[in-house]
Amino acid sequence: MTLYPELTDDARREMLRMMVLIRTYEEAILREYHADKSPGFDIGAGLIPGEMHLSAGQEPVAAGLALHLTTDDAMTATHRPHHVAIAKGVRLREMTAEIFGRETGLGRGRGGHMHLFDPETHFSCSGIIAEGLPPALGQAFAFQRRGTDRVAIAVAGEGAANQGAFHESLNLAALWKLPVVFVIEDNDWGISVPRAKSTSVTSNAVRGAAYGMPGIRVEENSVEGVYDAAGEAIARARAGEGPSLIEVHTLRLWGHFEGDAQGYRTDLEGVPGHDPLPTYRNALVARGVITDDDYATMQASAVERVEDAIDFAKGSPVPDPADALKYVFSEGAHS
Amino acid sequence: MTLYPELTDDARREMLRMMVLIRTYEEAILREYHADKSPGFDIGAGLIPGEMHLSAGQEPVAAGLALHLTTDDAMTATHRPHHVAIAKGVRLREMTAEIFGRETGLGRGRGGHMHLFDPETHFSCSGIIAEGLPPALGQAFAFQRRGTDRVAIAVAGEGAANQGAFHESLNLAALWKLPVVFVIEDNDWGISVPRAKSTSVTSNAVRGAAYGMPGIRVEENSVEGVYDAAGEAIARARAGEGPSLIEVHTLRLWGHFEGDAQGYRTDLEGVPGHDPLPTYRNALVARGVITDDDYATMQASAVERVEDAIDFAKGSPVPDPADALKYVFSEGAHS
Amino acid sequence: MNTPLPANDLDGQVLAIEPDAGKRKLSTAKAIQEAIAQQMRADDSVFVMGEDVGPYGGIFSSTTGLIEEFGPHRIIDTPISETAFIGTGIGAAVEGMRPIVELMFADFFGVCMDQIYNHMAKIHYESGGNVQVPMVLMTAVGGGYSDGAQHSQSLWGTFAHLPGMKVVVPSNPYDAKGLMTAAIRSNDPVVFMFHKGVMGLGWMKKNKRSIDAVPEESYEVPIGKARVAREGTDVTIVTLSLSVHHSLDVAEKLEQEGISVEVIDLRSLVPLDRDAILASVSKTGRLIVVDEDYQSFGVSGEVIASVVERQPGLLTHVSRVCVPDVPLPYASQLEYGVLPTPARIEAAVRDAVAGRGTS
Amino acid sequence: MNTPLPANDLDGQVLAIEPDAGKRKLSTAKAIQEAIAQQMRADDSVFVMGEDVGPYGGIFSSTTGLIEEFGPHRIIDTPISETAFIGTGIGAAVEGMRPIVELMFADFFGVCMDQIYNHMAKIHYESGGNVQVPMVLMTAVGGGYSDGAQHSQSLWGTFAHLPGMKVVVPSNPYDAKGLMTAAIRSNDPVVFMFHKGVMGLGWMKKNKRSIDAVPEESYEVPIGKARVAREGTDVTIVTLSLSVHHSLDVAEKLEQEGISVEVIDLRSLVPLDRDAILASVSKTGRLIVVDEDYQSFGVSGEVIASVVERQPGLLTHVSRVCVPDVPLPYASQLEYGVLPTPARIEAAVRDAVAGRGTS
Ligand SMILES: Cc1ncc(C[n+]2csc(CCOP(=O)(O)OP(=O)(O)O)c2C)c(N)n1
Ligand SMILES: Cc1ncc(C[n+]2csc(CCOP(=O)(O)OP(=O)(O)O)c2C)c(N)n1
Ligand SMILES: [Mg+2]
Ligand SMILES: [Mg+2]
Repeated sequence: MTLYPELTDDARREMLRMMVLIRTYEEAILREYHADKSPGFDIGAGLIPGEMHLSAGQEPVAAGLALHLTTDDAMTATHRPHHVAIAKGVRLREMTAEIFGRETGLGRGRGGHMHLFDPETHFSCSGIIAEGLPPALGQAFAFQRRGTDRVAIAVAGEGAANQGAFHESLNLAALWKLPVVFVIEDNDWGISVPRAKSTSVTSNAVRGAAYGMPGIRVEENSVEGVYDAAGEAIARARAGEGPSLIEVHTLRLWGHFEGDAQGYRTDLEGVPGHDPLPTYRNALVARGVITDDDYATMQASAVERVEDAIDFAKGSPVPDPADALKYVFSEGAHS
Repeated sequence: MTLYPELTDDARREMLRMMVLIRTYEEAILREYHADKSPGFDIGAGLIPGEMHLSAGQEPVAAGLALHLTTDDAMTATHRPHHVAIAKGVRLREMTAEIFGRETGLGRGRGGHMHLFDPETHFSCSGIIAEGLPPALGQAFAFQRRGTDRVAIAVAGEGAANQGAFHESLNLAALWKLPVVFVIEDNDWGISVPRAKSTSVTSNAVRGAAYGMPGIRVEENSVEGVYDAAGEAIARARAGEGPSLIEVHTLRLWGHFEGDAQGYRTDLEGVPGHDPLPTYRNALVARGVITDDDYATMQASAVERVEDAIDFAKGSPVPDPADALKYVFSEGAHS
Repeated sequence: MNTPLPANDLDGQVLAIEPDAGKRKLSTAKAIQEAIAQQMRADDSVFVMGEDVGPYGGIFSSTTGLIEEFGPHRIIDTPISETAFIGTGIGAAVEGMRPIVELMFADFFGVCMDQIYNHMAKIHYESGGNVQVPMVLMTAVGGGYSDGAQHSQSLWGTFAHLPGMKVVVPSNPYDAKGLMTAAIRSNDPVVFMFHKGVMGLGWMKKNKRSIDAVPEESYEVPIGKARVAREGTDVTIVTLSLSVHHSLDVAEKLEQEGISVEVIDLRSLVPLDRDAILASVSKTGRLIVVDEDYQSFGVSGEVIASVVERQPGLLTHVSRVCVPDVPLPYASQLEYGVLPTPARIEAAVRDAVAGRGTS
Repeated sequence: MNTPLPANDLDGQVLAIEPDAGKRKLSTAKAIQEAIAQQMRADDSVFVMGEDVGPYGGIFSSTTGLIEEFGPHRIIDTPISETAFIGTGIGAAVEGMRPIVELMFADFFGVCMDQIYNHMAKIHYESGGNVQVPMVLMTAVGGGYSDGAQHSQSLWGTFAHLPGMKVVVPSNPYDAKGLMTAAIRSNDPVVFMFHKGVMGLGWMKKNKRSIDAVPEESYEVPIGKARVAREGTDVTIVTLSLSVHHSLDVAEKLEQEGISVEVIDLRSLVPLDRDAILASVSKTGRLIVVDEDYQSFGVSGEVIASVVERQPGLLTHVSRVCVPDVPLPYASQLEYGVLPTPARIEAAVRDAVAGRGTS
């Protein structure tokens, strides 16, 4: 994998390509998720059952990080993990099979959409708010102790930044100079609660100072802003200079989870106009970095990869209920 | 109770009197605690069994707060609660009886030294680090909702400021403008761990900014510094302007708990020289605020009150084991 | 591009108040909302606090519509800071208010259990009865819709094991209203655990008993009294929450084969109505415990022990239909392989009457 | 003024290595330290992390002296941030290290349980076995020295109820070393719960078996196998941790009256050695469970249920000597009124052989 320290046009194309891939993926999951839940939405029904938190609108965060990371770096994410998982390089087929609850999935169907674990890319996530952060410290700790320059990225929402685990993690990481980068995705909402009703400051970036850690806020859902901030923070971490905090003002394009009618949402009207995907595409076209044809190619190749993954998942065997107790422990009998 | 907004000489004398009372109390508990634990220290033996965390050296924090508070204000404290309990006006006799595990104690002997609850003075404490803070928010919430100007003081050590509950509490208090004052007693140590090994910043006062809350550090264990800082913060809270954070650089004169040989402690040699009690006494004598005789009177009256409380405790009945299950619930049968 | 959202009623509104034979029927969710609203009208020290309890109305509709009547001052959305806001509930209760605090999923107890079990539950005892904590901690439990290992647990055994809090677990609208009313009025801390599958939500598979007749006036269902949900003579099923319905379904089915099943709905775990359990097995001699919590070190063991420590020779058959000691799997096939399904319950009853051991 | 500190040995040093009849004796604390040191020498991915584990040597001497040999890089003092540092252990374990993380008192689980039960314990399952978490969570339990309701709990039932972690509870130095060695080498998360009263600390009341013969070389005590601590024919006591010693004391005493008591030391709760329990009660027909955790919804119920669900008619007598469902009181008189004391155990055995029910 190429690392792009400078923001070249190649990097820009790569980021757009990543954003397109993610959006294509989320649209496909959206389609599959709802395909067989009617008439009358039944959350437990269909090929993809359960809660579904999609990340459309938050692609800039993922794409801006991706180019700075190698397979050996680690990432922990949240209940809304697809975009950053894709950016981290998690295999689409196995991830999709997990979301479909198949035996070929990352967790053999035991984990599900909020519990994607990929040892190959050191990716994991958790459905408990902010509790994905502490394990990232441990991965960073292992990297540090082994004298490598690997880093761990710990992603959380702005709602998570009011949770105790956030505070403890930032203090410990700063204290031990762990190679961690904390990335807060501020999409303005924690389910139905707007940031102003959850957070006593207007930007979590100011909270970095409470740990003696650089804190930076990337405005306007800017993928290039993320790229720059992440590049610097990751370089810092690799150089042994310790953790950083990056907050990105991003956008939750859809509901908190699928089925969310968003009656509480006051900003809904303006949302489509803020979609970062056409914005960035148009910017790159205008700057001559890509043509409309390039974009169409990106889309086509994304569709191909995504549909391949969906087909793989759908074609995979479902787990055998007789095996439900397998994998509680790695060794020894089930008690 | 008189409130002293201005720092008068009366207030100074009052504060010194409070410091003397607290020190006298802690010395008496120290004496009673060790009286019957030998030969060979047995933590569970004697009239006062269990862990014992004494607050000698931290009197300035308690005394500096006391004069700004009324009975109706609330306070939550930690495993090291005696000094602030006395400052809050908790009845010495019942508190002492609780420490001796007697039926006349604040908690009828069920609670103990880390679990002093006094509804009269709205005082409580908890042995779980930082977990005493959230209930203070609730008391402040009730005061706010009822349209009173009562405040809640939430006390914790500097070690506690790295705990998740600290962060959550400060955010929520700031968000809801609750009339709370957070007081961090920085005595440099969390058991055997020095602040530099637990806290990524040199002063927790800087953490106030992470919540949009004033943060101030009182240096040199100054009781007058505490008085000023607390006066301002409490006035702010009473005026509906929300919470504040005060960190006081204080001193743990003795071990973390009794029986602690403090082998880890690097600063031990300098400790006696930093005792705030002779320091403040000498200052007040030098400034002509008190005479040596005044001080002797303070001591004598403190001894009298304290020994009365100890006598009360020792003369009180021990709880009947047959009643051990009483008070699990206020109503209904024990399940 | 924007999402074509399916028609749905996340707030459960459409289910409410379907008159039937002159009797007003409510979903369990509506019954809970009604209990809360009535107590809030009667006592202005009652308030509700939690994540998404305001305009959203509670993720599982426990507070739908309350903010319209009572405003954001009494129906309070919180940050995602369970330790802080549960602690706030405790402090407010200590000062004489009557908070109802929602922990969105019981699965999240791990981020805030200290406030719950070391503070809410112990302050009364530690204070020698001098300080009361009249607080309700309301929380959603249960699986069956592929929400994975961190959002599908029942965990009532964990709460019931730790002293100082009452634990109620309603299975139907009538009990839910009466138990919530009793919980709010109680001077002790009460953990009120509702299974998502009994709420009567429009967007989740539901059973027919999740919408049922509920009186309009306030009433209490006493905390600590089990209910004989169905009388029978051959086998006793002791159970709670959603599993009550599965057990009743199985009992109805097997009645046609002449197998008579008694179903005991515990309704509360603390206090546990041991007399009711004993009375039933004294008739049947056969005991099956059906429990959606993990099998070992929990409710099922306690129910069984409660009988045999009093009458060791009484039981001729004992078995358990619980979640074996495994995290709740995501894939439906696996999840329904470990949940106490009607099929597993039926098999257990057949084994019981046939005198076969279950494995 | 400074404190005249009493002579004491908080670090337990003076107890170690008292040679006796050619056999080296260690306190349980020393045995644990030795197991950790040996595994740290053998495998440099092993490290220790926790509050006051460094120069202080662990509040209950679980790590005394380790920092001298291994340095602050591998024996790591942490801030008071249990969620963060237990999570750090998890992440390090995921990356192939073998952390031993100390939670100072099990009573503090409420501030960090999410990391423990939703992460440490579930990642292996959720990942379909693809990610291992070879971590030891070491923690102190138990009361008896008036440390009050937040520092005296045993709580092993709470941990054992939640799937995905092994739970070991040694009662003596030999087992402590062997179980700790097995725990460190295990590829699964293991919760290692030591009772303060079995550590052989110089500053706490201790029983004679807390210092005993321990081989110098590394060895494992397999996790999941109970031990017949004493053979007997009249009554079976199933117990664990400090209560093993009380039970043995009672058994020794009653032997002189011709009452023969078998004592089973469970050694681990997960896995639970149900076969060993059954084998013993198959002989005696009488079962007493002695447990310092809360009585209801915990270990005692599980042990009893494990027998009767397999052989309902086997037991002629069943009773429990546990902490009734009450927070641990501070005053000694009250605390010893609720702890499973030798006196209560003795009374229970007498009742059992006399065929009397206990109340
Ligand atoms: C400890 C905990 N509390 C509450 C929840 C329920 N919950 C799931 S997502 C969510 C909102 C999260 O908001 P944010 O962190 O901003 O992430 P976003 O959903 O916006 O990506 C909440 C409250 C949870 N999963 N864990
Ligand atoms: C959650 C929790 N973790 C650990 C402890 C053990 N403990 C008791 S006091 C203490 C040190 C506290 O340090 P600090 O907050 O600075 O208060 P101080 O003792 O210095 O007054 C620790 C770690 C505890 N009681 N609760
Ligand atoms: Mg958000
Ligand atoms: Mg300190």
